[in-house]
Amino acid sequence: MFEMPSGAEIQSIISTLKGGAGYFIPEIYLSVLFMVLILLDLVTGKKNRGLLATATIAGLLGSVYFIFKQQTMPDVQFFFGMYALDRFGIFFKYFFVASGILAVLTTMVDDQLKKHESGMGEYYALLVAMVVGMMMMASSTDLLMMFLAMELVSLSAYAMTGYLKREPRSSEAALKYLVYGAVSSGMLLYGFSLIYGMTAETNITRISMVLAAHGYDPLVMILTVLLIMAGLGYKMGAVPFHFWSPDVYEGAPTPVTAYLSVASKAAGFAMLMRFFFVAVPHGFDMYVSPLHIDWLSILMLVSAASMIYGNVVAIWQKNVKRLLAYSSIAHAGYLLLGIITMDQLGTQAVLVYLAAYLLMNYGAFYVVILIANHTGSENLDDYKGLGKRMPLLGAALTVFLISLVGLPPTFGFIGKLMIFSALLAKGSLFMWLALIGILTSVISLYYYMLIPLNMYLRESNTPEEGVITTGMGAKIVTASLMILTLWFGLFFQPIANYAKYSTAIFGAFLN
Amino acid sequence: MMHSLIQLSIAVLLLPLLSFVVLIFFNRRLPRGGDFVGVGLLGTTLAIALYIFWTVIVQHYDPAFRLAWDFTWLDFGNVPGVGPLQVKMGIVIDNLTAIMLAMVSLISFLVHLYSTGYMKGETYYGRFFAYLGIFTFSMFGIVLSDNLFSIYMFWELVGLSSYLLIGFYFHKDSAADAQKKAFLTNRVGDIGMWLGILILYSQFHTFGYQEIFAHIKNGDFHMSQAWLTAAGVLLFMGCVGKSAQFPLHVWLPDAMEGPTPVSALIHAATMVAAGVYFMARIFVLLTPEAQHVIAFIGAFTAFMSATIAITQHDIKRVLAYSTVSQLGYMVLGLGVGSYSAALFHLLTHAFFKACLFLGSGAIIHAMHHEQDMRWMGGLYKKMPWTFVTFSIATLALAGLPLTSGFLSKDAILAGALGFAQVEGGGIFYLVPVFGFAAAVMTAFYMGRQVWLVFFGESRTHLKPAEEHGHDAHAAHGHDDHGHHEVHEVSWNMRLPLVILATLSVFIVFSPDPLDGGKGWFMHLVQTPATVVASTEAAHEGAKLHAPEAGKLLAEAHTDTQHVEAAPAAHAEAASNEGEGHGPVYADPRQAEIVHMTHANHWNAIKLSSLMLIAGIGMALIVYVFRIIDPDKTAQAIRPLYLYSFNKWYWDEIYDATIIKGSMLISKILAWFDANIVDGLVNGVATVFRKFAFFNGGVDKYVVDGLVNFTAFTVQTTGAVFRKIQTGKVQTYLVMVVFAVLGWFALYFAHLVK
Amino acid sequence: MLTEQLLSIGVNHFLTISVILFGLGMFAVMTRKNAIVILMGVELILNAANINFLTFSKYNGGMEGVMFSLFVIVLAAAEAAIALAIVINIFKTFKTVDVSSVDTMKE
Amino acid sequence: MLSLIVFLPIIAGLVILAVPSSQKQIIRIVSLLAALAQGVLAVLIWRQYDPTMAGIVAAPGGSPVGSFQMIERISWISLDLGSFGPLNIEYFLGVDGLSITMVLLTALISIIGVLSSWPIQKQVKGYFILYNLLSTAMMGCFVALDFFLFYVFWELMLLPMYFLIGIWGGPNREYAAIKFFLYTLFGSVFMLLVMIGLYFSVTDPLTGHHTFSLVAMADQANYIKGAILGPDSVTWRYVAFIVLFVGFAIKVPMFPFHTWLPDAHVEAPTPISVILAGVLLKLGTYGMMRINFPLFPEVYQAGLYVIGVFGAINIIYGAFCALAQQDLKKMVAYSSISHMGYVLLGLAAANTEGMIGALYQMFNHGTITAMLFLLVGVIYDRAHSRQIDKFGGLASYMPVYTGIVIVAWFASLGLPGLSGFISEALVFVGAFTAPVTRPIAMVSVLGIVFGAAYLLWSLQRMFLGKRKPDALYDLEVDADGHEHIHFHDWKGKLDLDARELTMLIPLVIIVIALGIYPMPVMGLLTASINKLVQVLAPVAMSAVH
Repeated sequence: MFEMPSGAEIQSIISTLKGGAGYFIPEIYLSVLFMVLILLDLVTGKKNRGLLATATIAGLLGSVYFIFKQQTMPDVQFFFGMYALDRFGIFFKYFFVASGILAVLTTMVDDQLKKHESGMGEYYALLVAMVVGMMMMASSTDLLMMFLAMELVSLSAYAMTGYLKREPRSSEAALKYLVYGAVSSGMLLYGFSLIYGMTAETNITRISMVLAAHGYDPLVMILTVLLIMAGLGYKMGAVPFHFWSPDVYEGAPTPVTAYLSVASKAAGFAMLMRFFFVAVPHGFDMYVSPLHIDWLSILMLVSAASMIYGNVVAIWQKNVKRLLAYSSIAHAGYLLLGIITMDQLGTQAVLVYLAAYLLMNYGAFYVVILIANHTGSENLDDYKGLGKRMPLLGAALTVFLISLVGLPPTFGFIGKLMIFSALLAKGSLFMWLALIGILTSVISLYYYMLIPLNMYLRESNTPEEGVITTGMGAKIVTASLMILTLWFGLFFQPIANYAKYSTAIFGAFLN
Repeated sequence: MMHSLIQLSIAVLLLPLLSFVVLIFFNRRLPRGGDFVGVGLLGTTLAIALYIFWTVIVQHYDPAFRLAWDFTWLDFGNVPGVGPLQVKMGIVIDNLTAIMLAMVSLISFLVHLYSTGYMKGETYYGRFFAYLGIFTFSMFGIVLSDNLFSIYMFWELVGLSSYLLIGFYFHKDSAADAQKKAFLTNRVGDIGMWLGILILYSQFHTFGYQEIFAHIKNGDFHMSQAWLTAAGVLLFMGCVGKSAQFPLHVWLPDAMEGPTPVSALIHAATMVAAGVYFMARIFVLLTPEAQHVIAFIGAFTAFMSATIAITQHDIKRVLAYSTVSQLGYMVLGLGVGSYSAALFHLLTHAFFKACLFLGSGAIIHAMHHEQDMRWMGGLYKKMPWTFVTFSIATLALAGLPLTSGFLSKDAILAGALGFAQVEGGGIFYLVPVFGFAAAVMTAFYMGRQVWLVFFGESRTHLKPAEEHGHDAHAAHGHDDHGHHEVHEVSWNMRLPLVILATLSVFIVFSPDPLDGGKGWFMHLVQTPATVVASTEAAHEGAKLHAPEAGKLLAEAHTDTQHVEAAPAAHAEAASNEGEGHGPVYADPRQAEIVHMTHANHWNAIKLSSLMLIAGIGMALIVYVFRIIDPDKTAQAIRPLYLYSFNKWYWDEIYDATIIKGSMLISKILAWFDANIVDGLVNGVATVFRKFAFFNGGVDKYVVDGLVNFTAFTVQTTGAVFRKIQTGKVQTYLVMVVFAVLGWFALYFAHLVK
Repeated sequence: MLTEQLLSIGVNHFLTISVILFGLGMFAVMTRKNAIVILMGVELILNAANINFLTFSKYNGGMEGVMFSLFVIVLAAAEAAIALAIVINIFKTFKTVDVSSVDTMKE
Repeated sequence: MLSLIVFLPIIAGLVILAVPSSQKQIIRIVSLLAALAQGVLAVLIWRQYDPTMAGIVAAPGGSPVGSFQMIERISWISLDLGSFGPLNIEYFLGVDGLSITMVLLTALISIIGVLSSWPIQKQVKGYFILYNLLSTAMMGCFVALDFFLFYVFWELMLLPMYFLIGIWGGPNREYAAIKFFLYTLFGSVFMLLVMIGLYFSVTDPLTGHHTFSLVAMADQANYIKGAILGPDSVTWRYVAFIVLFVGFAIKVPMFPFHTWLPDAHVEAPTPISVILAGVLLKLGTYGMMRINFPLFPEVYQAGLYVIGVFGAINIIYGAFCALAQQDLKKMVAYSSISHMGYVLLGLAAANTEGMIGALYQMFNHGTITAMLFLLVGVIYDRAHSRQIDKFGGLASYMPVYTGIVIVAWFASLGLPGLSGFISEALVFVGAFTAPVTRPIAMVSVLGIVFGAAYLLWSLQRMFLGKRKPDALYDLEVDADGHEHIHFHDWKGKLDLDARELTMLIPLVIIVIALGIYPMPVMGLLTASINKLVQVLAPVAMSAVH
């Protein structure tokens, strides 16, 4: 019943692809980088760690150039409307490249991975693959593309999580991540299939048009929504789809944990925003009751649950990585607040918050790694008295944590400020959410401050070893991250403006 | 340009302060602890004060003399709703001020002089004079100030100096207790005074006497008359504290822990009189109701403390209670409206009571700090000077004719009688009754004292030894002289006695030994007309005498000598009155009282003389001829005796109620603070330890850290939630599925209905 | 006769089957202890989705569904590869493929 | 000028950062110099200040900065928020009567603080860096006129304080530190929400955009109808007021929220106690006067009685608690609670006398309580204990110390001639004059007695009488009958040494001078207070009688 396409059609298809490829250069470039890295690993023997790392960083930096060139291009959808080139996507491209670079930097200082004798080639390759996947997640406009991108990210993430083969916790994490991820993406896929069934479309713009035009059967719609939310929520690590994250974050190699907790979460949000803002038709009668049947109420509950759960449970953690894992759940909740407002300010706030989160979370993990290199553990008790032994790192970590709490004058505070501004700009409508956010951030202060508490206020039970020295490079990275966190805390204008600029594409879809 | 008198009075005010400043910093560096500085400066002060006295009293000799000067102290700018607002500080000099200045500076100087002998060899000799200096300064402040705010400030400062001086032997616990007690008791009074001031300020936005009186006269007082009465009574509370009236009299006897010169200066002559002086200053705004309260409290105090004084053994305590009783007289006098009489008594009492205290000080000094009269006796031979002066003062206190005390006390009693009649008798007769009863007892206990101290055989040997030794060392910084014979005191202690004794003779105040009214004092310090709107309509007495009052007023216009206008019934009495040209009282009640007072002049004299004779007679019978054995009597009426001896148990009562009470409250509140308010923390902590899943340290900080009950909930929820994270990936999946299905079910239900 | 029956097969039949498959897959994933069986469950889920796609593609016309299912099949293969690698690694370290016994990290 | 006085300490902190931590003396001197320079600047500002200009609020239609002085106003952040117009955050400093008083106080206290930090040996470098950070934050709070800026400084205070208590504090310091941190943060996070809410409810009349400028916010005309905190949304305005009030009340600290204070004080080292009681507590009441009340005058008017009642509770409750304390420092801490109650009472009076009293009380309490804590520190250094009952008779052996103690104690119990009296008196005058608070004032005067009670009692127990049998010092009598005492392991001078005197004497002089003639300070604030009363209390003005 399907007749073969004629030659002419094939010609046109090819030409379209060629045309589209022009807008696809960063992705292509990074895919090439991916292969180059594997080859590099093969040609150079085992003693290639430094080389690979530098190559990766160089490559990623290179990609910035191509992304920058895209800024001048017009917003287009290409590959038959499967993929879009727009400011929103570009913002996230920058974001993911940056996170990739930071991931490499963190990897370079991590002793755990150093001890890991087998080559690191695959590691860096996978890292780059993940960058590509996340870029695609951010800019896909078609269900199929979204699914593929998401799978690409997930698969590389599984591999990276389990990269420490000798480390039981790493393997366990990988297994849990895999099973959980596979099921979640299965649900997502099923949801997609239902949408496809309802609209006979896979392009999100057209989907929204069809849904708006013909309406839909609410029951099926609910099911679809829930299934898709399960898939996206898993990426974002939001309650109640977060269960994988604490274990995975704890088990995975710390650089990977950082990478997942920042980058893939961000990718999840990027995709959510695109899908939620574009594909879902919303009339403006959405603020009826939190229990009203729509995406918004689901997101509200998810966000509230994430903020409360993440912060409350984090109080209990004694392992710093796990603590940060739970806190990242809470942060997912805060980010969702920005999306809920469904307006430009909210979106802008989310982007700013993500940028802040990138800096402060990576900073925190970076210092945690450096400390772990010396203490060999991530347990709170082993942080006692470290403040005196590593003044710079201690100060930096404190700054990052304060920023995570959201106290001025740090970038984290700006993130929270903008999120809450977005909420209150809607009047008293979302006051309850704002209150939850505020109160939970007070709770978060408590567990975040446990770390400085141990570092400064308590004497280490082991005899004083004197100052711990870290490499100059590490010092520079930490210091620059700290300074950036503080700098953007005081002068956040450029980033906020750029975020605003990037949200412009939703103008039509947001009120 | 300030009037020269003002400048002089400022000098009078500041010189003692100078002496304080110099001595407090340099007393150790100066020779003789710098006492000459104190004495010298006070001498100068005295000279200036006397000059002021001379100019005002002798030269002007004008009842209406008044001189005022003030400056802006606080400037509140242009206050919304009020307009420009300042708080002014100022000085006022009138006859009363001049007299007080002279009196205070004189006694203060004498006490300085006396102390050079009495305090010789004390550890903190120099500091003592510094304290005297600051006291004198603040006392002058009270006398000179022209507004409520500044008088309140100096009031407190006087309290401070009294605090310091009572606690001069601060290493004695009794002294430390006494000084604290004095200060706190006074503070209680001051609260009332402060509230009274606030009532007036809240109406007029000023503190100045004249402004306030003017406002009240114009009827600017917008609250009810009751508030004005309240203001009067509250202001009177300040006097109750300072002048040791019932119920705040308890501190004064304990204050005798201070060195005797201090007792003479502060706790007999000047400071305690400040209360009366203050009441005099605000006399005109007292409503009749307020005056009743004052009169009764005064009368009761006079009576009560007299009863107590009868049975005391400590020579200074007897005097202390007699002081309280005499102050009671003054307050009574003010209460019954015989203003000038009260102030007259203030003056005379200052002299003879100071004389008595200094005399007792001389005795104590000579007896090596023996204060118990039971162990004295037969001193008249050994200390003739002291004996003579002491007995003169005693007679003055007892109110024997030819003494100053007679003049003033009699005037007050006359006033009391008049008051009782005007108010329509009944309950109001209690006031004079108390007064006369007190007079009897005064005569009695003073007689007793003189006899016990000066006559009979020396009973020193009867004293249980250990007690004696203890006292001597405790009371004395260090024992410079051993136990040699009792001897007359040196000149610098004798001179003050003589001066003060001479000042206790009638001639100083009035040519007529029987009528102070003829004296210069009563002429210069005349009862001012009240500014309170008359509320006589309700008044028994006023109804009674309304016609006279009216006539009196009518004719007062034609002829200022309202005395002639007085009804014939009182003509004879009236003609005896010295007031050729007294003031005219618009307020009928006041006019009545003044009038009846004069009417009762002779009755008062007769009665009080009777009382005096009775009292001294009793004393003779009991102690001289020993017809009645005091101890046996004491046994016979033991409960009464104990009641008096233990000062009506007021200390015990207060201790049991107020002090214990507030300590209890404070304990309770502190507990409440530590355990309830804060302690959702600790409470939670205890509850929580049962939930403690790990290292007690951390969970303590967890719990205490989160300082409120949410801590608990947060903790427990956290503890429950984290259990969800089982570590088994399949349970995770189950939960996700449940979540999805749950939501689906929820919405399904929502949808179908 | 067989053909009528075949012709009478409609969307609902396909969807029913896919739902059943999905449910079975979910059930397997949630209950089976053996990692391999769990992976099979995942495959069932994916294929349930595939059936949907193909069905809708057939009845809505248009090729997206077909493409979708093709890609899903490919991805399923890739996922299986990685999954097996991880499972083998688990077996090496834990000497078991019983998922429920792999729970060193919790709370 | 203001920027300089605010950021001098931070500069000093950076300098210290460069100094090797072994050079303790240099570090100390650097901070001292910074503090002194701050003091000089403060005096210069004081000299330049024109007390006739009121400040508080922009004159309607007048200049955007009102009659504030030494304005420094540059745009800091300016974002385009699309439909919400540009987000304008300004770096906006300025002083009026409210600020200048507190600026002087802060400068003074910081100098004292540095001096009293001299003996600290543990991690000197870190200590002084944090100290300087703290003093910048405090100063900034007092001069910031942009809510956002204020908030930044406000939160900036928490962390240094947390570490200063937590690292250099007493045995139970962790608890005290985290308690302080959580309490104050709990108070301030809500402030964030209110701040944002206000931002969306206020427009700057000149630019027509939303603004964080407190000067604009203080003018009710600038509020947008229908905005969340607009004039018509009564409920939310009440909520916002209460939230803000609680936030500031925690700092004050006001009755139910005060429990962090005793712990913090008892654990904190002496200089930090001085700073805490001397300046930080004032931030609470300052915030009320600068932000809470002018922005919500009608709510304030409605709440006068409640505020007054809380003030009275503070006064009496604090006094009672102090009466029961065994630890001298704890007693002083509770006395702070009691004295801040006077400030609240004065604020509740809503008339000039009360407000002047309140602000002046803030200043005086700053100086007096600083003395108290310094004196407590002196005895603690010597005896390593603050148990009131473990001394006795000190007056005989430490006359100078006792002398200054008596001055401080009496200043604290409000003796005329010392500055504390005037402010307390004015508070009562105001509270009694205002009909609303009259009954409250009549109750609160009890505080006068109980205040005297606990102070005199402690004075007696520690300094008067004889050495207690279990006293913490040894007493020996030499040949010629002179008694000498010495504390175990105290090498220094028994009585006050030079450093302690240099800290205390200036305070003594200030306390006495301002007690005799308060206008030098009071003159600064009358104009502003009158203006404030106008802004706040159209109702109260008619109700003076």
